[in-house]
Amino acid sequence: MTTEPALIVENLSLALGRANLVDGVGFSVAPGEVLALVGESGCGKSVTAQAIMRLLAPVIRQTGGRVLLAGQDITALPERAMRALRGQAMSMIFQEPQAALDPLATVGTHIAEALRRPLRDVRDQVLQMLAEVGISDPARRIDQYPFELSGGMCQRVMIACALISRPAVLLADEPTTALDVTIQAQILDLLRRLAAERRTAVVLITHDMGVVADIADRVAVMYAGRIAETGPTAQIFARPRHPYTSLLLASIPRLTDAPKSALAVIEGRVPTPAEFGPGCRFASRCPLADDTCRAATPPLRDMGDGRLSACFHAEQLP
Amino acid sequence: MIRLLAGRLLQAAVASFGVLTIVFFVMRLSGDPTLLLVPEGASAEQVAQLRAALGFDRPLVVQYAAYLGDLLRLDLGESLVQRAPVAGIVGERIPYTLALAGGALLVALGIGIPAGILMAVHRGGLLERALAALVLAGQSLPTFWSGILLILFFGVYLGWLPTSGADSPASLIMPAIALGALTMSTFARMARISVLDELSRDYVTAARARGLSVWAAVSRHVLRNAAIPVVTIAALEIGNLLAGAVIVETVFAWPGIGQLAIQSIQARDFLVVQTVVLFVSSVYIAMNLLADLAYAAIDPRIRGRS
Amino acid sequence: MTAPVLEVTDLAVHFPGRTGAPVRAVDGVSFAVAPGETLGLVGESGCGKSTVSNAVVGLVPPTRGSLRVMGTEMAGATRATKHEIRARVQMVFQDPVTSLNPRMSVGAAVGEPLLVRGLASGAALRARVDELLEEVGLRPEHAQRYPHQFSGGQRQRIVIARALALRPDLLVCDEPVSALDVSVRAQILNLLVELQQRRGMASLFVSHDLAVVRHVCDRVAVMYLGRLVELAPRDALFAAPRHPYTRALLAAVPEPDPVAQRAKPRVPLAGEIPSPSNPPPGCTFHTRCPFATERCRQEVPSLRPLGESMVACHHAETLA
Amino acid sequence: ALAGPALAQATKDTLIVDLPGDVATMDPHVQWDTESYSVYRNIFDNLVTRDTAGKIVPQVATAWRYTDPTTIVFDLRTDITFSDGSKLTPADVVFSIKRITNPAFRSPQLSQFDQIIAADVTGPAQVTLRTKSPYPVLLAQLVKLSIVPQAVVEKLGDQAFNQQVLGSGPYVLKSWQRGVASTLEANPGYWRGATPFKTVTFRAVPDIATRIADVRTGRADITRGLSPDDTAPLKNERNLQVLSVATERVTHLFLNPAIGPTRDKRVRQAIAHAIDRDAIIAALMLGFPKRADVMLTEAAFGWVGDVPFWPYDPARAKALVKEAGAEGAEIPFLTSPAYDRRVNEAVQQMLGEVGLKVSFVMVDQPTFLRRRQGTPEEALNMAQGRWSCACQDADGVIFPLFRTGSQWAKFSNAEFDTAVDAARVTLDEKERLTHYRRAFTILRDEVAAVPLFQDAAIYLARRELKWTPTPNEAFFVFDMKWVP
Amino acid sequence: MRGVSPGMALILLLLVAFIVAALAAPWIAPFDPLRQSLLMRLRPPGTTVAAGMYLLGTDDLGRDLLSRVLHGARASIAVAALSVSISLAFGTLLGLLAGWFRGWVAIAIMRSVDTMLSIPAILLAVLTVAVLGPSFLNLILVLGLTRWPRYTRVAYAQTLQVATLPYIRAAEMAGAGSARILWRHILPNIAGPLMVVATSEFGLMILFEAGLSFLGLGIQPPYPSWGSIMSVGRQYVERAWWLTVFPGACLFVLVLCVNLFGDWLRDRVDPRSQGR
Ligand SMILES: Nc1ncnc2c1ncn2[C@@H]1O[C@H](COP(=O)(O)OP(=O)(O)OP(=O)(O)O)[C@@H](O)[C@H]1O
Ligand SMILES: Nc1ncnc2c1ncn2[C@@H]1O[C@H](COP(=O)(O)OP(=O)(O)OP(=O)(O)O)[C@@H](O)[C@H]1O
Ligand SMILES: [Mg+2]
Ligand SMILES: [Mg+2]
Repeated sequence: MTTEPALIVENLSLALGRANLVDGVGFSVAPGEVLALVGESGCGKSVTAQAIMRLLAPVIRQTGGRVLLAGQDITALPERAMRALRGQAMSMIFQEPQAALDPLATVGTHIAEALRRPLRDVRDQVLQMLAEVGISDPARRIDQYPFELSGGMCQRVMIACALISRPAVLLADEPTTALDVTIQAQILDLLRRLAAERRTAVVLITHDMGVVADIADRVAVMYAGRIAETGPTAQIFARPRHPYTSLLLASIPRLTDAPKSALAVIEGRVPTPAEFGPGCRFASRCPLADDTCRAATPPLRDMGDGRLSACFHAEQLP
Repeated sequence: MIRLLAGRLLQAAVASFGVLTIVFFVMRLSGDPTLLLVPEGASAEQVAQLRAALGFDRPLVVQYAAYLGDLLRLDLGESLVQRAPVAGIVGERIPYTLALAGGALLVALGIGIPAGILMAVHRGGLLERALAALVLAGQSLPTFWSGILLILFFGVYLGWLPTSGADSPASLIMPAIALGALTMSTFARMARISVLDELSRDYVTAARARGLSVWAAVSRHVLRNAAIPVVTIAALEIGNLLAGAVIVETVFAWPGIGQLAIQSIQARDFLVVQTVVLFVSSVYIAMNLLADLAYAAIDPRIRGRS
Repeated sequence: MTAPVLEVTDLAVHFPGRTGAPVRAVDGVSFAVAPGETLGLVGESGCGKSTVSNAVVGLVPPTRGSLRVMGTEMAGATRATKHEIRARVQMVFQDPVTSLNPRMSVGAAVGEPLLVRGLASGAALRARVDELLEEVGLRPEHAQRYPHQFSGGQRQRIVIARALALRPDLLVCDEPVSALDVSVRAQILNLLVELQQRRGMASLFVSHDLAVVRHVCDRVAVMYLGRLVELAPRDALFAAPRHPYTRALLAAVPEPDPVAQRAKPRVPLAGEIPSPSNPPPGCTFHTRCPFATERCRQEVPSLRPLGESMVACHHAETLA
Repeated sequence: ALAGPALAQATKDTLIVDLPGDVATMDPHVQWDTESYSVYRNIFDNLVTRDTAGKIVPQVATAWRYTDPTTIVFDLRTDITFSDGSKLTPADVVFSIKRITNPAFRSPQLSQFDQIIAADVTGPAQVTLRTKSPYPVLLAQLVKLSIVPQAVVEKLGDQAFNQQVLGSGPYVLKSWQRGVASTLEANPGYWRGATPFKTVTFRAVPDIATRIADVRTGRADITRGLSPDDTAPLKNERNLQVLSVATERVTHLFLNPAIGPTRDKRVRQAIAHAIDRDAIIAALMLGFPKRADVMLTEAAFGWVGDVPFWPYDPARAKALVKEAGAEGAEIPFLTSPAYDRRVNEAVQQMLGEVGLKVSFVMVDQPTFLRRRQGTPEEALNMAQGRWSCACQDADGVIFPLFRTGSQWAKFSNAEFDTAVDAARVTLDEKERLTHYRRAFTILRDEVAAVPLFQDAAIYLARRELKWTPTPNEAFFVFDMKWVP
Repeated sequence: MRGVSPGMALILLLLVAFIVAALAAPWIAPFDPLRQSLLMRLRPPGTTVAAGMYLLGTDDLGRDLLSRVLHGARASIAVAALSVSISLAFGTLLGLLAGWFRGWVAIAIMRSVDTMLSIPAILLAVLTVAVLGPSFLNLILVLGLTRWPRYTRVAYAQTLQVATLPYIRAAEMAGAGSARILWRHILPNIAGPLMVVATSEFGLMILFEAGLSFLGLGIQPPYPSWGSIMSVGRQYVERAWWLTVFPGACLFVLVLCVNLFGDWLRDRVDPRSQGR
């Protein structure tokens, strides 16, 4: 891809008190591209997204790195300028669509708010957007409240909110986790279509490798606040270059496996930020770990084929 | 909605009836007022004679039945002490009581709610602590003391405000502050908690992600959502503001029903006490009904359920 | 074959609805679970899976229909019988966080069924608790700890240990892994499969994840809006889904394999799931079904055998 | 809206009085609590009244004479009109008496007048009353009988009359806001002459601290109910004056000779010796009240100055307690918030020092009255009392308090009974006095009660108000003057 | 979450200090709090006599104020603690029963809650004191028996919520009876919010006792409580400021601490305010 990335995150570090929640995370997304950020619960996916939006909880500090939006460094932008970007140049959608909508405000109010105009001025535009995200009977839905809509519809409304100002970047934090598979398929289709048609750069946060396989162009796998491995989707699935990725893929039951066969297991559990040591954070659970892994942080290394891996033993993997 | 209201009214009737019954019997247990009504030297026969004339020699159940009978005929009876219809005696106090309760509520809401919101939005900051101290101070001084300090300071030393009575709007200021202070902290805490609660919800982050400032998110989304618990508390507190204002009314010579109730309890003027309690519990119930209506006005989810 | 452990016939559970119309959470469901067998129950959110499992363990009273556990009819059974039967059927819940009393030590939680039923106490109880903990892969010293000191996967193990304490004949698992992290899921699934095999215990396994159901179940029942739409042996179901809904469901599950996933036929379902308090007439699926005809809009299809499967679709033959 | 001191200059039209409570009834034949009394007596005239010295003097009646010991004839003034212009006639007087003595009217004051068995108009300006038996206190009681206009009462009915009373007194009721204030206006044609203030407002202000603040800021001109301690910080205020008068009340300690340790006369005597009344008066009461030796004040008929009470002598008290074997005896003390807590506590300490343990049983006033008049067990061993019959006669005090068979009496002494009975049925003042001296001596010797002091009524007023308060706690605005 | 901020530590320290002072009053008070000296009435703080110094001055019967304030802490804290305990126990029990059994039990209990709540607490207290008389025990009973509805409401709402949780259903399946479920499973898990109510009620009860003292119905003389010292001292606000200022300050600080403690507790126990 030759176009300039819409979003670049460089070396982002976040801390809660003395604990490093996120440590040197970096990635970039091109317009029209879908980047999946995967990782287990608590690995720092959401805080990364919040840091990009500069909506971190006050207790969490950004301790390093920068965020470039269309080449512009927004890390030190004043809050007022930042507000002008949010919802305009970059938008965000959330995991629980019902919870992310104000229960006391109508669908139309929400969407108009993203345009910063009263609903009556922009009603037509909103109706059009609702139709675009696949809501049937928009004229009726526009004045309904979130409780009158199903989860899938709420998520469409969130997407409408996020996309009505045609942002260059969309951050989607587990947008389908709370939805049923059939609805999830609809929403993923919608995202895919919108990314392609509008050239929106999408950062899709998920923990579902199936979703990644379905929609992502590239993947960044996170583990305990760090990037374990990044690369094009097909290659990551075909030949993981980090033991965590490969174990993760092996532990998922597939429709092609033998039923009741033993699944691969990642022993132990994710360390909490307080437990982070000096070495590789996966070392305690890694079958390949040795003393080097426990002593030093493996850097993200270029694996050649457009991939980066943070494992000393990347080459040992089959 | 109609069914809900009807149900609430029925429950209200039951609660009122309960209140009346409790108060009727507790009052009667405390002894009848005959001895208070005779001169100190009256003889036993004279006392017995008056007691019989007042009907206190009848069995309690008979008196209770008679009272309920009168009540059904909407007859609240005549005060033993004042020899005047109870409805009038209590009725004359009600405007004062409402004025005081209203003033106190104004103070409580006017200071408490903004303070609560500020405390929530500035959580952990210096402002929160300063406001918390102010708000809690309102709840940590006995009214009978803060009342006299207010009178001495604003009334006697500065001469700004009338020291007692209920004859001008200025008279209302000090009692409303003294009474409102207590409730103010309740509102501030409640507002703080519910705003905090709402602030932690996703829709606030979502609103900010759409480019709203914190205050815009608060004013456009949070406040309405946070209103419901506050409305509930307001409804609960009003009952206390009405007749719980005994001490404030006494200190500031405010002729409300709280004072009337206490004086009537002390004089064993049964019917007056019963009527005051009936009034307060009706208002309490009415307020709760209003709160239910307010929920519906605020919350489309409840409205939609009709 | 031996008598089924669980036999559900025409089970219906209706809840009083807010608007007056009852919520038909479950509406005429029949199935049986044979000893040692694992029956999977899949379907989308709100289709009544949890309600079925709650009815099976006696947590919600059925509105209609019969429930036989180990041959004993539950409807109209005496208190004592119910108390007895309840010991035979135990349950594992979805969320390991809320399944454990945060103020009760793990040992106390696991031992509670034994203690309150007077089956063990004192040292015997402690020994039994240790045994149970070991059986699910925890260490005896964990008994003194409290739930918050464990990770999600470990908590789910504790929940399973508690469910096993009474040596039930049937284990009902209501989405036992959907609240767990991907990497932990495998541990619990392996444990459940191992326990099934080791103990020969029957189970009813509720999930919305078809891959998981395929992994652990012998037969699968598919529910839609309170009704069974298909009931088939695992391989038959996955190889040849008979009901259009089953097909759509299989198509919608994203496979963790970009090549296969992107090659998959898409069976897009339009629209949203209707509300169980106001189900559509005829086949409840007709509002989203790409094959729906006039008949589907009027006539309720009954569950009928088709090959190895049971299916409730008027057009099952033509689709096959 | 501020009634600042500036307004109080020059001619003073309006007098504002802060009372602790509101008028209970305006109808003078119903309630007679101090508040109601303070207000309505300015609206009505009475048959007879008392001058500032306490002597019973004519008001509506010009003269009276006994025709026999149970019959008394009153000559009435003929120049009195009610404020509606109608004449006050003998029929109105008779009507007033019959009204208050009619049992169906249920007047709380009935027992003060129920000795009167007949009242008749016996001339154009004359009425005649007859009593059951010779009744020496009759005149003292009649001081409290207000004359109401028969025609008006009959026209309005009792309930309406209570709302819009009308009398022949110096003031006319202008408005009455229940629980708040009542306002009186001068009666222009008042027969005794011009009234000092055009308007008088009585406000209900329950809290004494607030009432004081009101007078200090000029919001009120006079108030009552101060305790001696309240007066201390006011000494230096140039605009204010403290007025006080010894009332007809004797604050005393009732001792119950019927039960418990106080059954023993030595214990009662020990109590009498143990209490340092002078210390209480000087230290606690700042010298306001006067010491009382008998259960009556100088303001009342029947008072004798030659029956001294037991002196303060703690050593003797201790010895007596020991003698009676009552060391450490528990003495339950019945009290209510109406009685001065500090006096009770001081007594408790003083008795503690001689080996008697006083424990308070606090109840509210109605319960206090019920128990005090109940069985000896209910009345407990001790209680404070501040008796007033408002008749200024020994008969109204020691008869109900100590005469066998009276509700209040737990004391029973045949000799005492004979004395007070005899004093009750003769009109001869000398003879009555002899009987009362005897009675007081018995009370003292038997220690039926410990008289502490003669209560002081303390008023706070603006400096310009000239007024002499009276022992019967009457509040006649007519007797006041504003001298800037 | 274990961390306690320095501010909170100070508050906890003060609370402990109050309790210790109250418990140790008989030993640390310099004088007998009941011992009068009519000649030493209303002496300012620092007055020295042969027996020692009246550090905080004397009251209107010449009693040492410091000793009375210390002993008053006992009464005030005891009244609050005991009445809160009674209403907490009673109210919680009813709330648990209503929330667990629902149906007519809940209707009966919650209607009586409504009934009680619609009578202003102070009127009810005055009425009850009128019947029973204002002894220490009755005072506690009155406060305890008029304030329970607040706990019942909270316990009821919480029980309804907790009763739907899977671990309660698990206990049912284990065969546990209602009593065991209520006692072992529900009560410990609704204790947090109840404690929050209890702390705010604790402060209120201290004030309530003071208010009743003002009406002459509080702790009875000669025994001191802060409220009774203050309601007496109120008469001397200008002449002997120390009579109200010292107990008032104690009361203020204690109630403030208790309330701050309650707010802190609320922020800790309320699962909603714990970051997710
Ligand atoms: N507001 C906050 N206060 C304190 N800690 C927080 C806060 N938000 C996040 N954290 C911590 O930061 C870490 C990363 O959290 P984050 O929400 O980014 O995880 P995630 O990868 O999005 O997980 P999930 O899949 O569960 O959403 C976690 O350890 C979490 O506990
Ligand atoms: N106690 C209840 N009262 C009223 N309605 C209920 C109750 N429990 C469940 N329902 C309704 O019954 C229907 C079926 O619910 P159920 O929980 O069985 O679905 P489910 O298939 O388990 O869904 P999920 O996958 O979300 O767990 C839903 O519409 C639900 O709202
Ligand atoms: Mg997240
Ligand atoms: Mg479920």
